[in-house]
Amino acid sequence: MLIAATLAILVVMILAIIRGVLGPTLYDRILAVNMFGTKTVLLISLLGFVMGRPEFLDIAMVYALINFVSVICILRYSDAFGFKPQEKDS
Amino acid sequence: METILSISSALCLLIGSFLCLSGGVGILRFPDFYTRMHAVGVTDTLAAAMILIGLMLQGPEWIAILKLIMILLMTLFISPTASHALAQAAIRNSLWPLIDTQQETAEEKSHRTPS
Amino acid sequence: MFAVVMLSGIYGLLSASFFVVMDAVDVAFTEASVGAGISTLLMLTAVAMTGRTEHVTRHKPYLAFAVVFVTGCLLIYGTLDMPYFGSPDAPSHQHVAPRYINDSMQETGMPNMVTSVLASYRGFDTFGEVTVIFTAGIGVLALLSVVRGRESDAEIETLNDSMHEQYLILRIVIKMLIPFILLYAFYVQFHGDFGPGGGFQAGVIFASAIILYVMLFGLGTARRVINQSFIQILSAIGVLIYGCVGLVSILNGGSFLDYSVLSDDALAGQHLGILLIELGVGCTVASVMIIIFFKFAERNEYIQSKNGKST
Amino acid sequence: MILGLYNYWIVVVLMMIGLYIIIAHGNLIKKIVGLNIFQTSVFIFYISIGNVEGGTAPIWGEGITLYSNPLPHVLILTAIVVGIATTALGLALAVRLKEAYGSIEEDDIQAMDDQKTDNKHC
Repeated sequence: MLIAATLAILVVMILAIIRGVLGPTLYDRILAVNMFGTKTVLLISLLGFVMGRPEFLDIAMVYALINFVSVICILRYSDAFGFKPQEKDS
Repeated sequence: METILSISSALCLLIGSFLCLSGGVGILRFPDFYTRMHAVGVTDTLAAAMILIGLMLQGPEWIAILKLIMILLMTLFISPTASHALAQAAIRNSLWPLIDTQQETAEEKSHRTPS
Repeated sequence: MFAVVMLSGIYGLLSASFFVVMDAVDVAFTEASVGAGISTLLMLTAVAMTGRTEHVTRHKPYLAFAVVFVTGCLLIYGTLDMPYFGSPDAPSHQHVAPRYINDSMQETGMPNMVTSVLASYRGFDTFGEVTVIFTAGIGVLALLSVVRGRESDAEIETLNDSMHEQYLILRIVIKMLIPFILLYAFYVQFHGDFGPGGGFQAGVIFASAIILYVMLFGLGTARRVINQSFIQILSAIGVLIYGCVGLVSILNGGSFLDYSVLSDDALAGQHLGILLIELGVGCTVASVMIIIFFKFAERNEYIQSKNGKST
Repeated sequence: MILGLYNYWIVVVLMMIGLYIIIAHGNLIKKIVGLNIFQTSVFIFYISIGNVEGGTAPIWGEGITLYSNPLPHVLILTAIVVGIATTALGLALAVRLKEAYGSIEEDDIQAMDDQKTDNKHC
């Protein structure tokens, strides 16, 4: 069951990457990054259990925090930058 | 007791992975940013909670369970806040949701004609 | 350009999960906090300052492609002699690694071999790395410092109020989170002997909590909370702590960075030495990251105000 | 089996992507991104060397006999933090170049420099 959940999360991560590459607006990309981050937290905690080393949970916790920090920072900078979605971003 | 625990944990993991997958399909298939965010924001929180609870039920020692609870609390805090901030930033920078204009005008017309 | 930065953020997350699969817990820890958080953030600031458009390259990339292709082929030819992936009898596992794996528990009393190798066996290396980080901090300080007048309290207050309305929910959540992040940074710092963690990771996590604060409460408020000159002194103090531990061990009759002589009991000495060194590393890394971020943000503000005046 | 070398090939591919970005793109920030990719490929190279089949994370535990090699982990751990510090320095230089030249494209900067030296000769 652990393995199945890990595989499911891997599939979702691939979907998130596709959205991040396609994403027409900046916000789609940020959304993809955010989702990718939460999925990584889950993936790492699952891997810790699969491998039988629960020390991995520390890393998952760092991820949960850092992901939030980076999402907030990206939003602040895109705000300060006056980004308009009509512009095509390169 | 052992079997009950493992079955319930497997069930939780199953629900969690299903929710994850549906969120993943949602982020890829929905037409505009806000619906995508809806798909991700809603499923993400519950999926994470389900998977973490599923792991907790398998937890080998109390310190691991404690850490899982911390992660769970953090996810419950962070995930909705991030979604909220994202939506707020998007709407402030005038990214408007995709509205089916044709249907709306048709409805308006149908409202107007009787009067 | 924003898309590039965003994708490189995803790349950082991805490579960190790769490190987890490869059993490199400590490395994954560092990559998680650095690659996903701080580097994305710095790139973003730099992109915001330098403009987000990019010229289309005019010259043909064929030459570059040819060079890269030939180099790649040569490198792949070179890998044919390498030991197979994961084989336990590869040369890299024969040299000093068995000693670290087998004896570090007796010699240093640390369950986490990475910490004991980092701080004790290879203490000289780490000293060098810390100095490099310190130097990079000084470099950024020299390049990006802005002379600025004192801003009045009223200005800060008005900015604060307007931000308070805009980011009410975020602010409340973050106010609750920041103490946990700081506490967690300390946990990582002092738990490095037993689990994944240590000074490098703790420093970055600590800095990211401060960065989060700056993001939502504005530079002016943050400058009042965190004294800049104190942070600059702290980064030097971190390196000094490291060097002084080495000197004290010389004075006690050992060699440089030999902690066994720090206390009567060799194991206790090792523990004390590694703890102090990790503390020094943590101080330097945290304060250098904070300095770098502050300087970037100040420069950004300065450029924006200059542009505002000229237009 | 020659396929047992696949980790090195992945590293080489990543490394070459990084190198290509550094050579072919004129934008300085993009060059730094390329440098980062190159750096990460080196990290992956070291870590995959340190991996032992059937081994586990190098944290001492009851009844575990086979660990991964801790030495590459130590080297890379410090390298990551040093890497971010140097990246910050590079970005700072790019920001200052933007202020001095008004552009971070290599060609534009080169053109401006050439113009300056030409003026001096005249």
